[in-house]
Amino acid sequence: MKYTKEYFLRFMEIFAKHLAENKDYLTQLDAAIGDGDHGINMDRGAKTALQRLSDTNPSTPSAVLRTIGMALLSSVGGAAGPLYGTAFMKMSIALGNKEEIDDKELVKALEQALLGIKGLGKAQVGEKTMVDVWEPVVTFLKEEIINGNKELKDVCNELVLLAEERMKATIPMQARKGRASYLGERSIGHQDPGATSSYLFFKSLCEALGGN
Amino acid sequence: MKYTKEYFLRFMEIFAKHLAENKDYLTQLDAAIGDGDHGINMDRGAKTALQRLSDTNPSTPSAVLRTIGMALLSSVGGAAGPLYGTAFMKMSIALGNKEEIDDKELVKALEQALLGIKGLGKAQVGEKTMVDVWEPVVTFLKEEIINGNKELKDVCNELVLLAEERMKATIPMQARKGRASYLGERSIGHQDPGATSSYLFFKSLCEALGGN
Amino acid sequence: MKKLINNPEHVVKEMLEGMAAAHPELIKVHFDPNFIYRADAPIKGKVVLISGGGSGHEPLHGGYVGKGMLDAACPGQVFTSPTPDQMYEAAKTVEGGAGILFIVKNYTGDVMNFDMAADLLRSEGYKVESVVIADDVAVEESLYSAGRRGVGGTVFAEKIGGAAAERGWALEEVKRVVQKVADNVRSIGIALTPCTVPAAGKPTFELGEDEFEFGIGIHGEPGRKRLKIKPADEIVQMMMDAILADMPLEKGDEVALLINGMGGTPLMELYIVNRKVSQILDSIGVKRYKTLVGNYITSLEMQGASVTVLRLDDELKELLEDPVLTPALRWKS
Amino acid sequence: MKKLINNPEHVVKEMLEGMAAAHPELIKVHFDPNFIYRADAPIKGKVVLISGGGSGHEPLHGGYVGKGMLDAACPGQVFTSPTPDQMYEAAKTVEGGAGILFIVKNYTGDVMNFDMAADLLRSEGYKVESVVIADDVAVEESLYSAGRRGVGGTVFAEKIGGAAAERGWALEEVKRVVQKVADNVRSIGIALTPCTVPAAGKPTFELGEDEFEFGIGIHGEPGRKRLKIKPADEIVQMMMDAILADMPLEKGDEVALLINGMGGTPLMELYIVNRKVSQILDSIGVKRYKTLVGNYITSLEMQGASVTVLRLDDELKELLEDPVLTPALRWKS
Ligand SMILES: Nc1ncnc2c1ncn2[C@@H]1O[C@H](COP(=O)(O)OP(=O)(O)O)[C@@H](O)[C@H]1O
Ligand SMILES: Nc1ncnc2c1ncn2[C@@H]1O[C@H](COP(=O)(O)OP(=O)(O)O)[C@@H](O)[C@H]1O
Ligand SMILES: [Mg+2]
Ligand SMILES: [Mg+2]
Ligand SMILES: [Mg+2]
Ligand SMILES: [Mg+2]
Repeated sequence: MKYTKEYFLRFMEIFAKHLAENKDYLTQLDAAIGDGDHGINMDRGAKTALQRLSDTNPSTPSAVLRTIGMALLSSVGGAAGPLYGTAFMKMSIALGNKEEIDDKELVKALEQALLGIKGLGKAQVGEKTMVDVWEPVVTFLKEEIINGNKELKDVCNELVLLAEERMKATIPMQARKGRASYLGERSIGHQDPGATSSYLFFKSLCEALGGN
Repeated sequence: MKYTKEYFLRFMEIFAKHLAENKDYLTQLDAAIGDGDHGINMDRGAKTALQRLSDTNPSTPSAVLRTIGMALLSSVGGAAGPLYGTAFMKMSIALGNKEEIDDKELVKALEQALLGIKGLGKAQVGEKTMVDVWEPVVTFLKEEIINGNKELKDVCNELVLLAEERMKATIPMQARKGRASYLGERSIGHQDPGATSSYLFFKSLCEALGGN
Repeated sequence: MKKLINNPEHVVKEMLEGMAAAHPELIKVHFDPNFIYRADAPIKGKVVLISGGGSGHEPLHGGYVGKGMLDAACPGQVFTSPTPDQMYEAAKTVEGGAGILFIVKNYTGDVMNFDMAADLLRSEGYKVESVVIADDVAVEESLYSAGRRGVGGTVFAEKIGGAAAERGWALEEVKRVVQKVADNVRSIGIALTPCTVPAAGKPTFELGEDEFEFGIGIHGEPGRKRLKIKPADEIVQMMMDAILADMPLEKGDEVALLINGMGGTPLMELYIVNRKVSQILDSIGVKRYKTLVGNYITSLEMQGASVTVLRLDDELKELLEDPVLTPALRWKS
Repeated sequence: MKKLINNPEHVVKEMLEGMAAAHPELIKVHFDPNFIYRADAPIKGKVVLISGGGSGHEPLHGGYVGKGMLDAACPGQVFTSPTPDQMYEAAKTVEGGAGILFIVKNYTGDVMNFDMAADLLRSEGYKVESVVIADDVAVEESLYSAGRRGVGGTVFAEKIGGAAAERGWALEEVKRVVQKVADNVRSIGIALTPCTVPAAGKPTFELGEDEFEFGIGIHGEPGRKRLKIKPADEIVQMMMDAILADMPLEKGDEVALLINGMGGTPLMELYIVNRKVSQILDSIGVKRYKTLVGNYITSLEMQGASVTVLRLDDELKELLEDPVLTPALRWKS
């Protein structure tokens, strides 16, 4: 399949819709082990991104992702702002100025995004952060799409299930990074908000494929 | 009947007991239309007075009342402190240094106390203050004891009923003096805390007569 | 009731001990009777300013003891007027031979207790004058009540009177200028929550989850009316309407503002209040000469705010600018 | 949620407007991106200090902009780190050619956002250094977490660093002395109530009527443990034990103290806390050189307090005493 700028615009609309619908839920998750702003921040960021996209009408996938990245960087704040902002910026850089992207290029861009997140936040899998969703999902996509020559649409059911499972797997973890780590053992038993918004991120990538 | 210093000591103990028992009640009344401290203040004052009496062991009725007055003045604060303090000081002055006081002298002392309260607070009957109990009660005592030659013990039932009735009569009044006056019409429908402690004052005067 | 205290009966004493420990270079504390006084008192030939009132309004008054403001402050029990012996002993400790000015907030108990202290001191030959501060426009028909309450205007009265005394003015002059403040200052307060007097253990009044109290005093006494909560700008408009109805200001007038928190309100909200107050004054051409924003006269942990407007002339402006060095207010020193 | 606000989404902007209206002689405010900066900026040849963090901690940081303290402060949304464009624009507005020092509270988001801003500025040729403040001893196993949080120690870092910069010290020297503060300061906080972020509309956590939270941060995040409420003296003893276990003090050591209210606690209670803190330090022969008591770094309307102890040497004492003139801290000017 080919991914055009329209795909990424659709993705951002769907991601924004999920963030808006889950604003309170994400905020509640963050209130339990953080400072209760993750949903508010992500929702504000997504709305800013949509606004900037409609104001500036970028012409390539890379330009769309750059616009989103800059919008998130300058409007989300907190830990999630630079992390998601960097993720989109890295994807933008990875895509160069192509009009159309193929599945392998898309996965490589996501891999760069993951590296950006890990470079900035220094988190490893198991530390109860968004990395706990991103890393296994990107590994899965590399396996299936780059090595296995499948397309994203072929693996979407599995991908969303995997993201959800990894998101839930953060519940028994003790946080080692971010605000939740201050709680020590009291962070155990709660789902990580950033892992949850990351699940929504990957779900949106898939939903943007169809009319869905 | 003759009133010795023991009578006044007994009176203060009974008054203190009533104030302690009604501390919360008086405070609640004051919270409704004032600042919620009348019971606390009077209870603290009465305890201070008892302490000073036992420390200094004054030898005459006048000295007992002076000790009480000074204790109230320096420990009650608020509006009630100077008003009750002045009342006891004026009684003390009125009694000179007699060892024994008769009924008429007692009533004259109470009349001086009332004048002291009115001189300091400038309140008239009907303004929802302690004067609404003090003035009718003192008028009644003058009538019965000074003009009618009765003794306090003969009129105690009536006196306590009268004090209670005048206390309750403050409920429909609109306050014109003290903190409650700030409420304007909202002070209507609440019983005045100072009138209530004044009722306890006169009740204690009577109860100090018997073993009661 | 949850409070960072030990024993409700010892809060005032322990607070005073904590104050003495924090500011030894500025103030000293005397116990039994309780008063806070300037570390450098008595100052020969200086008129002394003494104020006082119930505790629970901190930093008022103890926080305003120091150079260029009060010479002594007499804290009563929480929300309870101090007793005459406090003012009497404080005056004797700090007075410097040039007379004593009492600054009294207009509450029945305060006025009576200060009056008794003044009588005592006068009977011993001291020159004592009083100015009563009654700036709360929430109290409407003041002819039929104990009169307006003294609230935020007290801070300006103490600052400006303190400056005059520090300059060496005579008692009559210090009194005149404090009276001028009293005549030209208006305040009004609102509350979103009540507060709890430690010894009482329960809130002073009840307020619904969607209500606020308009025209609150500083003792947890309810106010003028209870209303459904509104946006800050609408509440501030009501407050300024009440003040301006009572003391109309004209284009070109200059004012000092005190945007005061009642103790439990974040500074963020006070600045949001100041934004609207400033807009209203700007729109009628009144010049904001100086603005204080913060907790200056409080009601324990009450959430709410008051606005105080002082109309200035050149004399008041100069005295307001004079150096002040106290625990809670300091500039130019 | 009852607050004196208009729209939860506009609280930061409206607060900034209110600040600008209150203190025009000291600060200016830039919007989009938001930052507060010294009215007299840029100052040629002076190292500039920039800090920032989530809003809701007022007066931190905006209240500390002015002579002898910060050159600019970048307020994020409530309890949310500011974004890199804020620090970037603020730095370009105030820098005077002698370099830029970022003072960053140690939170993942703050550190990442300041780092991104520093990278951007460095790529344009500016000299940028950062000191991270991580003074909260409540965070125990800091090797397995994001590290200690930056809390009350930040106030001292900004004051002392600001004095060094005002004296004309070079960037390396200013950084050195701020790092010295960071190394010698410890804090711990407790909360009696949570607070409510306006945009969230409900409390950040729940606390029983008879509980307090020990080791609270400043973002409404829960602390080390939840305990049954105790007398203030016992709570303060626990707090001081935690600080002294981490930074043992010896007889003859001198310290500066910050007895800080979380926003909703009456000054009376803070002084009661200071009483016990002072008693504990006195009992081990530690000299209290300077004590600040009040709301310096808050969590909206949270009830609670934090204690910060800074171990001093002669250099820190001198810089601490230097004049400072900001909306929320001023002396000798
Ligand atoms: N160092 C890190 N690396 C990766 N993700 C992180 C890191 N720190 C925090 N996060 C993620 O950020 C989320 C919190 O985001 P948010 O609430 O917006 O920021 P803040 O903690 O500053 O309020 C966490 O749930 C976690 O998934
Ligand atoms: N001017 C006055 N004259 C007589 N009694 C008064 C006057 N003002 C107040 N009082 C009495 O004092 C009572 C309140 O006492 P208290 O609560 O101790 O003082 P405060 O109002 O200073 O808190 C009122 O209920 C009223 O009876
Ligand atoms: Mg968060
Ligand atoms: Mg009362
Ligand atoms: Mg009272
Ligand atoms: Mg946050």
